[in-house]
Amino acid sequence: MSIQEIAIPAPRAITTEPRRSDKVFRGVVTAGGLSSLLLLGLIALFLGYRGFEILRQEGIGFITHSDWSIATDDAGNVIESHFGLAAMLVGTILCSLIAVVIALPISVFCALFLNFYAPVWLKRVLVTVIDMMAAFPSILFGIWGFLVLMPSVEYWAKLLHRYLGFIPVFDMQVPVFTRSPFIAGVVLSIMIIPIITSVSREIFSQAPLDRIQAAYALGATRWAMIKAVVIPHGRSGVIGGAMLGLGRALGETVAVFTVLNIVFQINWQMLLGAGGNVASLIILKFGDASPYEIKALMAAGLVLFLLTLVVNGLANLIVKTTGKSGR
Amino acid sequence: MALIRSVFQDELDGVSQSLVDLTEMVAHSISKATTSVLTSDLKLAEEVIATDDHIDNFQHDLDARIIDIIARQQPVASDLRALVTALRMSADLERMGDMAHHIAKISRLCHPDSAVPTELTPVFQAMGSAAEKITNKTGTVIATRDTEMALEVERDDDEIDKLHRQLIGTLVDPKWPHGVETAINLTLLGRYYERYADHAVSVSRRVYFLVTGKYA
Amino acid sequence: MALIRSVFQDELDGVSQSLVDLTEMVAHSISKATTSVLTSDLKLAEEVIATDDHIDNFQHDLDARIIDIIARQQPVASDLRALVTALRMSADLERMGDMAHHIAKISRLCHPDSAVPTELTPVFQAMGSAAEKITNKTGTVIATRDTEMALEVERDDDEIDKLHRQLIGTLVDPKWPHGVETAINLTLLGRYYERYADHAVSVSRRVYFLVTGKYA
Amino acid sequence: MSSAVTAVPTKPWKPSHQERASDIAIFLIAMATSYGLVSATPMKGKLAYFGCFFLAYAFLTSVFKARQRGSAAAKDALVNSLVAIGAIVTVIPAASILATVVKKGLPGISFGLFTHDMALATPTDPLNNGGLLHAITGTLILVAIALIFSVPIGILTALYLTEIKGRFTNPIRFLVQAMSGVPSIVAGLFILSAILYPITKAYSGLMGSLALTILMIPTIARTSEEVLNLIPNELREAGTALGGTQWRTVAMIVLPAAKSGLVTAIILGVARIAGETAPILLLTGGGDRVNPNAFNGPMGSLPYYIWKSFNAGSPEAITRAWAGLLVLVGLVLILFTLARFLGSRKAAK
Amino acid sequence: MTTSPESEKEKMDTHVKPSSLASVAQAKPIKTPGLRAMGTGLETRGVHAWFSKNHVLSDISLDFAAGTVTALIGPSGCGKSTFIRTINRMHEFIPGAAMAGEVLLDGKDVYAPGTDVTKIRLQIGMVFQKPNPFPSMTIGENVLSGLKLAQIKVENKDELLEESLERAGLWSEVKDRLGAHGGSLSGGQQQRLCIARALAVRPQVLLMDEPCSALDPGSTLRIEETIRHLSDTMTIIIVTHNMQQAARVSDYTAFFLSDGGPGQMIEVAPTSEIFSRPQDQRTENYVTGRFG
Amino acid sequence: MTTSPESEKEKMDTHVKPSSLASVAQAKPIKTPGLRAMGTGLETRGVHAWFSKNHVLSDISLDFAAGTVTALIGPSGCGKSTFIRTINRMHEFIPGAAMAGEVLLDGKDVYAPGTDVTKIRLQIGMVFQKPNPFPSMTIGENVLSGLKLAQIKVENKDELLEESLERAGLWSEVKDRLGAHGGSLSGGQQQRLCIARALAVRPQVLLMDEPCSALDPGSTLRIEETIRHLSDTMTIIIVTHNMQQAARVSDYTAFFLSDGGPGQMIEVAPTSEIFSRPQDQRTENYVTGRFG
Ligand SMILES: Nc1ncnc2c1ncn2[C@@H]1O[C@H](COP(=O)(O)OP(=O)(O)OP(=O)(O)O)[C@@H](O)[C@H]1O
Ligand SMILES: Nc1ncnc2c1ncn2[C@@H]1O[C@H](COP(=O)(O)OP(=O)(O)OP(=O)(O)O)[C@@H](O)[C@H]1O
Ligand SMILES: [Mg+2]
Ligand SMILES: [Mg+2]
Ligand SMILES: O=P([O-])([O-])[O-]
Repeated sequence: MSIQEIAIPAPRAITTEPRRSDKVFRGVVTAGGLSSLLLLGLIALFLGYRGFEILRQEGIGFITHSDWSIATDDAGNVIESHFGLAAMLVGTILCSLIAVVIALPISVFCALFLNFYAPVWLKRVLVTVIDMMAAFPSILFGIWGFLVLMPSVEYWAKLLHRYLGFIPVFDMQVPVFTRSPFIAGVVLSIMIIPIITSVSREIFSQAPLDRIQAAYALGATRWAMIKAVVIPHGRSGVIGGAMLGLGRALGETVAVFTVLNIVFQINWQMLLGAGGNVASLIILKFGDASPYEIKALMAAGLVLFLLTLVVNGLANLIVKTTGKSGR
Repeated sequence: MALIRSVFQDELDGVSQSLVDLTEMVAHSISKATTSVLTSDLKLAEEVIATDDHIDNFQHDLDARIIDIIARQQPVASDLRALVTALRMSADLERMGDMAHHIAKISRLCHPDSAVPTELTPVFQAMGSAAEKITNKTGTVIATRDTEMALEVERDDDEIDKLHRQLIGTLVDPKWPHGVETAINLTLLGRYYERYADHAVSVSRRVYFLVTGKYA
Repeated sequence: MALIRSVFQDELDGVSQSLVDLTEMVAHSISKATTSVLTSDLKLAEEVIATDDHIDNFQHDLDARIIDIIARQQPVASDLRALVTALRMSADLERMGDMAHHIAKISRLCHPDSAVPTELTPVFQAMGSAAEKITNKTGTVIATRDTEMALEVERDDDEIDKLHRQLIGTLVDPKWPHGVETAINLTLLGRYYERYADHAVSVSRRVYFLVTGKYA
Repeated sequence: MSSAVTAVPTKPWKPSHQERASDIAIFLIAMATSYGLVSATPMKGKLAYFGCFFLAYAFLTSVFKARQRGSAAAKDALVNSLVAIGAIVTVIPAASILATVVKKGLPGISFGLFTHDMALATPTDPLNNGGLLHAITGTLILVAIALIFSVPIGILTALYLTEIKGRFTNPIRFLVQAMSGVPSIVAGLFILSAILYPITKAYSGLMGSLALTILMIPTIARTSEEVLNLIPNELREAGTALGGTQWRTVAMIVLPAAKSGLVTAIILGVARIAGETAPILLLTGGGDRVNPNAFNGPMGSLPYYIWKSFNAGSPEAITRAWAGLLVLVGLVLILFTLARFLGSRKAAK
Repeated sequence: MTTSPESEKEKMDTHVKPSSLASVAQAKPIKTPGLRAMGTGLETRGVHAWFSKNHVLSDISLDFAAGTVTALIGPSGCGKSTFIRTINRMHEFIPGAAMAGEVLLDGKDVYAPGTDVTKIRLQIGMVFQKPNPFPSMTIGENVLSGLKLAQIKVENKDELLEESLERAGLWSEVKDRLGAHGGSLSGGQQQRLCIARALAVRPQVLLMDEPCSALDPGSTLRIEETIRHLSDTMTIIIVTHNMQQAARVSDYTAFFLSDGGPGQMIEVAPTSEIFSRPQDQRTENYVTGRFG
Repeated sequence: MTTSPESEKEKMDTHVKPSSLASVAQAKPIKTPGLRAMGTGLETRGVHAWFSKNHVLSDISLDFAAGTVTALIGPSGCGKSTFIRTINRMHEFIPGAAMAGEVLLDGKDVYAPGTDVTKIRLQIGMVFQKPNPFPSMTIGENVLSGLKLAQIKVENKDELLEESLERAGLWSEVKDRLGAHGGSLSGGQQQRLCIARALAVRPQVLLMDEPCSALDPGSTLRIEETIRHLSDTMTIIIVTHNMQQAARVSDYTAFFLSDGGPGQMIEVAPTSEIFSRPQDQRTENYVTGRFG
């Protein structure tokens, strides 16, 4: 009976064929699954193909320069063109960062409130409101931001400039406060708060109940419990949620276009009414663009696409690597 | 609802039934032993002696089964009490078989003479039939858990005790004619019947206690 | 590792110890009963009779404890076997106490005369000391699970059987001078010693079986 | 044992009167502080009162708790206030948006809106001219076509991730995740470059639907994957152990068990794209008349209508935009409520 | 089987009592022995199992006679579940899984090339640890789901439904609500529903992997009763962590153990042997709870 | 306590054996009785509990003498968990929960107004059904987490660490890897880690809600040993579905039952009484497994 006496046999091969119905099923499903792979590949391929000419012409300057001009002769032939996305990229990143910096703490607090503080009825109401907000069309945020939010944000921006102007980001030379990256950032933050909140709420609500009870049973206050159990559990998820929000903010088009003053000049001063956003650029220029300029817009789309891919990939990576130790 | 532990209940009932069976075997033995000792019937005596092995095996297997049930069903409270009591009752019953065996052996020892002088035949006849009666009653007590009858068994035992005292009285009478050896055999015979009845009473008392939780 | 079921093991050990204690009590009883019957010492006889109650209670409580352990620890295999055997050993030991008790009662019955005629004193002295020896050995067997000694106990019993046969021989001798009543008492006394030793052997055998799984 | 006993349920852990009183006191002091601060500094407006009040309240409760029960309790109290602020700040914009859209949109809503299109009107016309019938029908058609493409692909993708678990599971899961981050404008550009320019060379509803499909697939795939993952593996094993092939097990057990969850996934996908604007602007051409043919001719839609009206700038046009927004929000909310209803029914089961 | 040596030594004649078993009618007669005795039924020969390179089960040869209940006991991770999953070929679902040896059902190897694995699973039913009725089906549909899954046509479905539920000991409790959802039953009832579901395709063998470990004691006892009743008509193999359960329901018990290496079968014997006088010290240690 | 009537009737003198208990030294002496006997320790008086309008527990008065183990047994849903959660005030976490009655710890009502509930929970520790060490902490940190959570300062942490692990019977197994993560332990070790964690804040009372129901038999027995050892120094209340476990570990057993209405306590007595001669027929039915 002892293992030493037994010659361990070789594993048997499983020779039985699966049924045909199963083969068909697996084939169809695999094909369906691979279509997303195909789609993403095609997006990169076609945008690259259309924008190739411009990219080759501009080279690295496409993302380091910031003038966007095209001169045509009467026949519509392009005489001279400069396409540089630097201002737009900086604007995109600035607005998105503002949005995340504002949204993240609010969302996390809100998610904690929902999971651990709110009475059941209030939680139900708030969750409905927040989920609903996530489903609002972006054009609604844009128009609301422009007509309702802008005046009040402008007032606070002025106060910030006046009293906190010594901090570089709040500094500005020309006192133009309308349609600034700050305002766009605030609108974007309102747009991504529901996203980050839902992700955080979800991840917090998965904080193991037995651990939570264990913490309470050890004499923890609510905050001590959250710090010991919920935060370690949810940290990576929250970061992932923030990256998701960032990705949304980077690619947002209509809302930003409505509230931001697009200027082809790199501007890091968030309170100044001049900024940029790649997606808005496309909408702005698309209407009366020549076929040649459309190629440039395709190239811009490709850059935006790659940027969001990178951010999302990063989000994924963060969730995966920190996820293990945190849980 | 009906299902719950029915297998276990069947096993418990089986134990009870085996005890009843054992009682019947013992009743047979004592009846034959009495006849043998009174009629000096060697064949009957040999039969009783042979049967005792059978009784012993039966008890042995019953005990093994009871222990198997305890090991496998892990009974508690009344169930465990019932099983442990069954274990003790089977020991009593087996011992009753032994007594019948001893009686038969005295009969065989004295053969072809009778172990019992004629004038004492009625006493032993009375003891024998009382022993048989008490055994049958004990069987009924085990089967029916009839506490009334359990108390009756006690009273029947008093009868045997009376007969026993009467026997000893006869033996120690200075006018005893049959000599020491016969007296010794009769002393032992008397003690065997008396112990036999004691064990029967013990079995009844165990049933009484099991049912009522009180000592008889 | 060390922890596993240590409480249960303690309980099992406790049962073993109680059996040893019980054996000691019984050994005391039989020694006193023998002295009492040989010297016609009424005080000693009364002591033995009183002690028997004590022994009975002790056994009673020990049994209750064993059943409690079975109910609460639900032992199987060797553990269950050990406990059921303990239950049977305690019954044997209690019965040994009863035998001492009976011996003492005969001593009391005959007082102020001695139950044993002078010429038979050596036989009973030998039976008494053999009984005591066998009891002490049985205690050691329980405590140490020494199978060698368990076999010794069997041999010691043969000695008592020999003495018993010798005694009966003396009684049935036609030259027996002391009359039927004395003979009856001596018959019973002899049988008590003999049964006493039988029970001791039974205890040893149970230990032997428990340890080796074989019958002695 | 208890029949004779009547006991009254109590909640001894609820704050006592004393604790209530001190809470109210702190609340009042915080109000006073906020009033004082706002009048003493150049801050003004509701927001200022709000902010100052909360900061004061948070500070005061934690100091009070620290004195009463020590530092752990103080931190707890501080965080109490902070999370409440978080929730309030989250909800205010939502409430404001809803209130604004209702307030400004309602005046523009009339019965005629739902029976006319804009073929004979411009956004700057008076409100009783024209309507948004074409926009509503257009949006419905766009969504319907997008559904036809995205539902099979989305659910098959989810099935691949949960049932096949083949070699591509990890890359596909990653790509679906990445795809959900694809900006809508990029999706629009892609259709533009891959189909509209080289093949059809004309705006049509179909083009818009294709772009929406790209946006919808990841939502459906990811939600469906979550739903399918919730189906315990034992159910699949049970199906297989009963002699079912994989195909029959999935079709008879897994999918029916996940049905309501899958419907929820689809509705969430619809809600996600119904208000999508950017690709619509690029691809549909935004017609002004009702056009039931998605393959031919420009097609109107709610977002396009809103966009156009808003950019026209006149007060009438702006009112039209708000009315359009109200209708769109109403549509999205209906879908959304439906999804939640189905979702909660599943949770109850 | 017995714990008593001769209970009394009588003077001059010590009768010897042979330890015979046959003389007392047992409440439940012991069935034909479990080791390679009966031709029909199920038999495993030298079964090994691997997860990737990890050898988890070594050389298990067991014979499950028709109409017996065999319990598999042993500490966590010794390969009990793996073993029964090799029997109905559920083992091969895990990627990287491999096996060696033979599993003979009525003498035919279930791993033979060309065997229809779904047929095998119809002959060897399985009940899992957690009750798992199909949530989208009613009670009645659940019971008959096996027929639908395996595309079996049956004449009289109602009869089969009643019979299966009856055998699973559930009929009287659910007969008035066959249209209700399976989820509306209690945990114990759900598990019996799963048993009924497995019975409806009339398997010869029923595998149960800790079928009661998610249930309360009352429900557990009822499932055990059901198992006892079923054992009259089929062969049952039950994995259980609960030794008392093994003792209560099984005719034979096999003890598995892994000492670091792959799990092995240490001992198989009639259950009363295992629980009264196991041959191997390790078995003894395990059943008396002294396993460390 | 005993099952034997006089075992033999001897001629002419039947001696009566009084059923005295005191004469045999018990392996573990029975401690002071559990019903309102000891001043210190824990006592509940007329405790009721509700979930919203649902009355689930009625009038439970129990006295838990210091240094005893009391087991709460009863069928599923009879309110055992609810009861022990009223004791350390974990009950109030459920929205809509309400209670009535008093829970006296050392004579003081833990529900008295102004009581700091976190202090109460430090005095009354709790161990849960599933082992739940904090996953982000090492073994050592887990043990001391109570101090951190409640912000308690301690002089010699290492000593406390060793002592707690020692009392939980885990020290020898983990002393070389205190820095490893709690998740690297086996289930049974994790549960003992949770016990050590509860012990580190030196509670007077330890509540255990089915602490072994997620563990295998080996680990279960070890936890039971730990409980026996702990009972020398603290008061333990354990809820268990496993009657054998109640029988093995407890000094007193309380049987709870709900017959449709709120759960009630049917009987409390020394454990050997409950398992040998329960007073109430319902208790008897439950412990013998005949509860339907
Ligand atoms: N899916 C799997 N992949 C890899 N290894 C596995 C898998 N399932 C089980 N194992 C390993 O195989 C061995 C046997 O596992 P198995 O589940 O058969 O044990 P078991 O006796 O059923 O244990 P338990 O009583 O805990 O259910 C274990 O060492 C386990 O780690
Ligand atoms: N969070 C809750 N909300 C509402 N009712 C509850 C809640 N928890 C328990 N109950 C109800 O209270 C009653 C008692 O439940 P409790 O969990 O105390 O029982 P239990 O005896 O511990 O059962 P188990 O042995 O299954 O753990 C049950 O009827 C249950 O349905
Ligand atoms: Mg398993
Ligand atoms: Mg509970
Ligand atoms: O068997 P006895 O000891 O009662 O003769």
